[in-house]
Amino acid sequence: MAKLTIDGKEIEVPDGTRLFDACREARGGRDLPHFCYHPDLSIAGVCRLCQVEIEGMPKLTIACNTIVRDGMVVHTTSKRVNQAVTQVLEMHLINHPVDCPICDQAGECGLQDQYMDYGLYESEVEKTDKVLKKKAKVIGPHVILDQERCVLCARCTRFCEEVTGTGELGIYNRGDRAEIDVAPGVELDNNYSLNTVDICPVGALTSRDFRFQKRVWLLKSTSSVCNGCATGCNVRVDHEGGRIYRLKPRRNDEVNGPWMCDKGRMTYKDVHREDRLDRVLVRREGELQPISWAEGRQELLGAVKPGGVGYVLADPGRSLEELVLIQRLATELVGEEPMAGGVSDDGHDEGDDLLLSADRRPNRKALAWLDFAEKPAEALAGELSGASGVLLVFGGDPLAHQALADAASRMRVVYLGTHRTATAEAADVVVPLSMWAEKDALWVNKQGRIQRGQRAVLPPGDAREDWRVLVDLLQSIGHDPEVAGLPALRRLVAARLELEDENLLNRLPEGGYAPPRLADAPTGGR
Amino acid sequence: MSYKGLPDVVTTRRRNLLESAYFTEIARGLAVTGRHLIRNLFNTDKMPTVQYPDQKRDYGPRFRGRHRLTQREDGSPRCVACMMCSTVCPADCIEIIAGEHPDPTIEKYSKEFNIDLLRCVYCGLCEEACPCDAIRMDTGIYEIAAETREAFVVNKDFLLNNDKDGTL
Amino acid sequence: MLAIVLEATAKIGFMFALIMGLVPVLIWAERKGSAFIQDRTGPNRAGVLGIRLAGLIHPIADVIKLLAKEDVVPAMRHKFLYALAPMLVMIVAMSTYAVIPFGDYIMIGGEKIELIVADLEVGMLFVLAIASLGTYGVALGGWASNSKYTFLGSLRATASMISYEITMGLAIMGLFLIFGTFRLTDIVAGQGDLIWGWLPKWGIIVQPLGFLLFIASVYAETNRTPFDMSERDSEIVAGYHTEYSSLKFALFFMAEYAHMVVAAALIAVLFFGGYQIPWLPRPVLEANAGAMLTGGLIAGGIVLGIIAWAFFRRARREKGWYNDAREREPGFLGSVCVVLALVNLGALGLQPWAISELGASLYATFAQIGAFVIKVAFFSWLFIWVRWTVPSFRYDQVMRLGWQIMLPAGLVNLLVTALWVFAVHQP
Amino acid sequence: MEAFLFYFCGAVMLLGAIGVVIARSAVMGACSLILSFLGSAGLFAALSAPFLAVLQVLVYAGAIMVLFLFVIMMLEGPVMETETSRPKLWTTLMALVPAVIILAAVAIWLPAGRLPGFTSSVPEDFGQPMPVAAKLLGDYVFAFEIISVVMLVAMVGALALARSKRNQPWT
Repeated sequence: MAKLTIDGKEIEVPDGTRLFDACREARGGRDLPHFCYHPDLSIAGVCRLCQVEIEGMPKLTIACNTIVRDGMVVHTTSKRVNQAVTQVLEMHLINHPVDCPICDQAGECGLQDQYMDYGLYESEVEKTDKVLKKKAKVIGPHVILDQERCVLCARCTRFCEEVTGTGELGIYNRGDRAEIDVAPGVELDNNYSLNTVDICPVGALTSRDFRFQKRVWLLKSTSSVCNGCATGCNVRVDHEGGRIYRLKPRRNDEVNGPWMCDKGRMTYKDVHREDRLDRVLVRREGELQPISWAEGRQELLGAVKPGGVGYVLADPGRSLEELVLIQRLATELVGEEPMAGGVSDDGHDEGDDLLLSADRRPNRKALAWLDFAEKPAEALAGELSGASGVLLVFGGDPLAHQALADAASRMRVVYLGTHRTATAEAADVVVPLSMWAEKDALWVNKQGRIQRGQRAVLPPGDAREDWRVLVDLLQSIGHDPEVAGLPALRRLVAARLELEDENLLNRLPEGGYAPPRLADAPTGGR
Repeated sequence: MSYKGLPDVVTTRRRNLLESAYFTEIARGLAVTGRHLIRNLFNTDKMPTVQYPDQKRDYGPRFRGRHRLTQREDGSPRCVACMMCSTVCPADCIEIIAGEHPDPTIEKYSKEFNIDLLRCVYCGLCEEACPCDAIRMDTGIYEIAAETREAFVVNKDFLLNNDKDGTL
Repeated sequence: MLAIVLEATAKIGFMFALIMGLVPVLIWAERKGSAFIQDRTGPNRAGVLGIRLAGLIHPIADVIKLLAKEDVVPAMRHKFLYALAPMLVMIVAMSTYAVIPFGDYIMIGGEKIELIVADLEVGMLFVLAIASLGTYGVALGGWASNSKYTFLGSLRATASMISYEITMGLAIMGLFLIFGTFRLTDIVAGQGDLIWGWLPKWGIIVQPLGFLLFIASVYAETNRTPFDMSERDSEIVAGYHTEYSSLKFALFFMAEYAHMVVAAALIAVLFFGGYQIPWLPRPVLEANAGAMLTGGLIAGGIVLGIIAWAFFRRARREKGWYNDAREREPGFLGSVCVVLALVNLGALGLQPWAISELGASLYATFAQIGAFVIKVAFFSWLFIWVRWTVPSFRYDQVMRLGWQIMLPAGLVNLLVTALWVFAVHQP
Repeated sequence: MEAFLFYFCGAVMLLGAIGVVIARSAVMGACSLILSFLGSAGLFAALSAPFLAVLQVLVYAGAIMVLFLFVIMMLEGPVMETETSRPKLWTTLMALVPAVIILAAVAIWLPAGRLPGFTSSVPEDFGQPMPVAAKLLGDYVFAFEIISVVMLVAMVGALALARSKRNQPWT
């Protein structure tokens, strides 16, 4: 342990701590001004903003590249430091364009923040004297580059070197001609390219997808969990006026660190896709006709009755609570056998060894915990051909498999889903469900970690919280689970998973919780 | 603390018998109102009332009237869709949809720029917030009329080509 | 029989015309008067071919509007009472006039016709009885609308009417003692006398306290400011007639002004000598009819001429203000005044100074009717004047004033008057 | 004329009386009672007693019933015709039987030939202010004053009863 004094405050930190982190601790969580320092990247020390005054040293030192020493006396806000930071900042700003009104970074820009803290001087550089560089250069499928705005902190190049190992970006030229760019013929097209946008402290790298869509200060953030694959990256849903504009990673060192893949970032588009179901549809004269919720509910309750239902099919894309309720409903309706947790052939794609998992369903682990077996399409087709009555499908798109569609063609299909899939087209009653960003739900990632996603936006049209629909169904067949709200529901789930504390799921820690008892349960699917 | 030498506690005088009998006081009140009546009866022209549609008051150059969008020298709108005005607007009456301009030197521009004149409170904060001097309220138009609520939502074309007429 | 019917019809017609003619004028006076009192211009827009008569066209426009408007009724009303209430109010307002003498008598074909619809022996009591029924229109209307505002309004109206009816009765009781009758014609006739040869024996002279109590309680009975708590806009929207619209509302609205007219007539009749012109009793009028008529015609002509001149001056000044038909108005009105002045002066050619005896009698009658109308108009205006001068009382202040001050004062007044009458008339 | 007035006012009175009994809402009942009072006032007027007629309207219809209505409206509030149960047969009978008996008694004991086309035989000064005053303040002054005192006592008592329930100080 090292004892040191920062700004007159004595703190004790472990040996080997960076002075930058020690300063943050001493300053009550407030970072030193910085551009290049990033805890998950190597130290570059190029921005020279985090300079501090250490007593006994003749010159100012950058805190990010200094390891604490016992007895250090550090000043971070002395006049000398402030003057130095201001001058360095002025250097950074010499060629920086006054683009803030049209810059997407405005509002979450390091340069703006630093300027408000240390700048506020009258610029001595004429606008016409600034070195002009390339603006709005498309360098990849997701990223657009503005070289003028770059402060050459080299975060992005380090990211491409150290995290993805692809090394597309580099710094070319020298002096005030130096600029970030890709080599000729190279594109920044790895699956993690948008992370460079996240870590870029200024508006040099911006997202093509989010470009000009919304000013960031208008966005509201909700923490949630990415549903793109079984990894379950922690995300921040940025939304406004009932519309999601982007997903950003939320740091969780147990799961995704500070990163997130580009594929996962684009999953929000499914929420606002054109073919979202928002009304109850009923097949009349061969066509799916929209009807009111009240009528649709009667239709649904009328179809789902013990004896009337021949088979129940769930999907690992549903939340943990829903799977628990679906399983319970299926047991009451059809007994133990004629049900499946999903089609085990679905939801697999290529993964990589960083974050993207080959298993593209967010909740397959939960199926395994619940002994809610998935079955291959052929086996299911065989079982379905033996069943009769109503085929109840919760989510997914099982009837995209021709064999299953053929087998189900004799049955009355009741589909509760989110999009107009092949299953919806084949169904007789279609009930809209809400998607992950539209509900408060629990997800079990491939590590067996239960994570909570909160509701960011409202579901479209008549769609509503899915567990309420399921509870309604259970009540209508006379098996009231007696859950009036989310806390009771979470207690029900905890009881089903035989967790030690029934309220554990109501007090889930920020980073989620992996129940040790269930850690060794086999992963579902292949 | 006393304000400008005024006493903190205002003491009220008890009414004397004549005053609390009301009738003399009412008569005095009648005299006051009657004086106004007679004076105005014989000086109808000196009344401060402005006969509005026939006469109009002159407003100062800083009067905030209906908005307009200014243009660059080449006639293109100055607005760069930075949303400062819509952010600062207390009535939330400005809706801007930004887009990529075909001209690379302009980069960002407002594809749509709608102002709901019914919601606008004419506070002028949008003028102050605008970094490009793109929105101004110097048209001096304050008579704004339309047949439907929808017509009060004016678009970019309207705001750029502001004629001096209140009808929408 | 036919003569009786004709006579009654004519009298009723006159009274009806007087009231219904005064109502729009009062509405106009209320608006224009309040505007001038508050340094505003008031209504001046509605006009027919540019003739606006300083806003007098507005009541006509209002009537057309109210007639043409949709009658919006609350769904949960008491259907029968809701429809009955405005009628009741109007009936009460109109029937009080039956016992008010508007003139002395008129000689037609040797017949002496009393100028009163029904000369009841208990005339004043009849007025009180009918006025007390007026409460029902207000109370039931407010209750039947099934709205909290109207209900509060009707409760307040009922309370104030109960409270002030007693004071009103007590206030005029002294008058009855002095004149020894309930009959309004006798009271008016009695006020033609002079005390000590120079002071008119008007009600206000012999009963000053009674007059103050009466005028205050009459204001309360008619729900006018400062006693307008049953329709106070700032507290209970419009009080008992909040839920009324169209013609039903018009009935309430007109009844308020009709009430005002009857109250003004009562004040005139009871305390200001009714049709009596002070110091000019009927014989004097008849004897000097010729001279007075001639003087009146000449004076009228001169006054009309001055008014015409004022109009023409205004027409010159207003030129180019509006650029439409309104600019022709002062000129037109000036021309009308000129014509009237010429008619006045031309009537001198009929030798009014040599008027016949019958003509003198008729002249006296019409002069007295004119005096009555002028008095009624003045006290109607006083209602308006007071409304725009005095702020309203609070509900509890109204109740306290009624029960704790005015009622005892009325009792004392009655006692003193009774003692005085006893002392004077006891042999 | 006289007979017409009598029958008309009688009909109005009866109509009002029936209304009082059968009205669903108390307010309508009170209104019917007022109608009945107006009918009786008309009867007085037909008997050349305008003073009594006016007093009838002034005191009963104008003052007392306004108070009644005031209280009813306060208690009932602004509510509309509430559903009430239909009267049972035996309650109807209990009302009808005495009514029929009384009617029959009147019909039997009423001297035949008196009613239609009757002639008035009231004294000339019936119901005039003077004789009424003479009776009230002369012959029966003691009873009149005693009744006033009794009513005053009743009023104070009612006030006291109403107050004591709320446990509020006198104001």
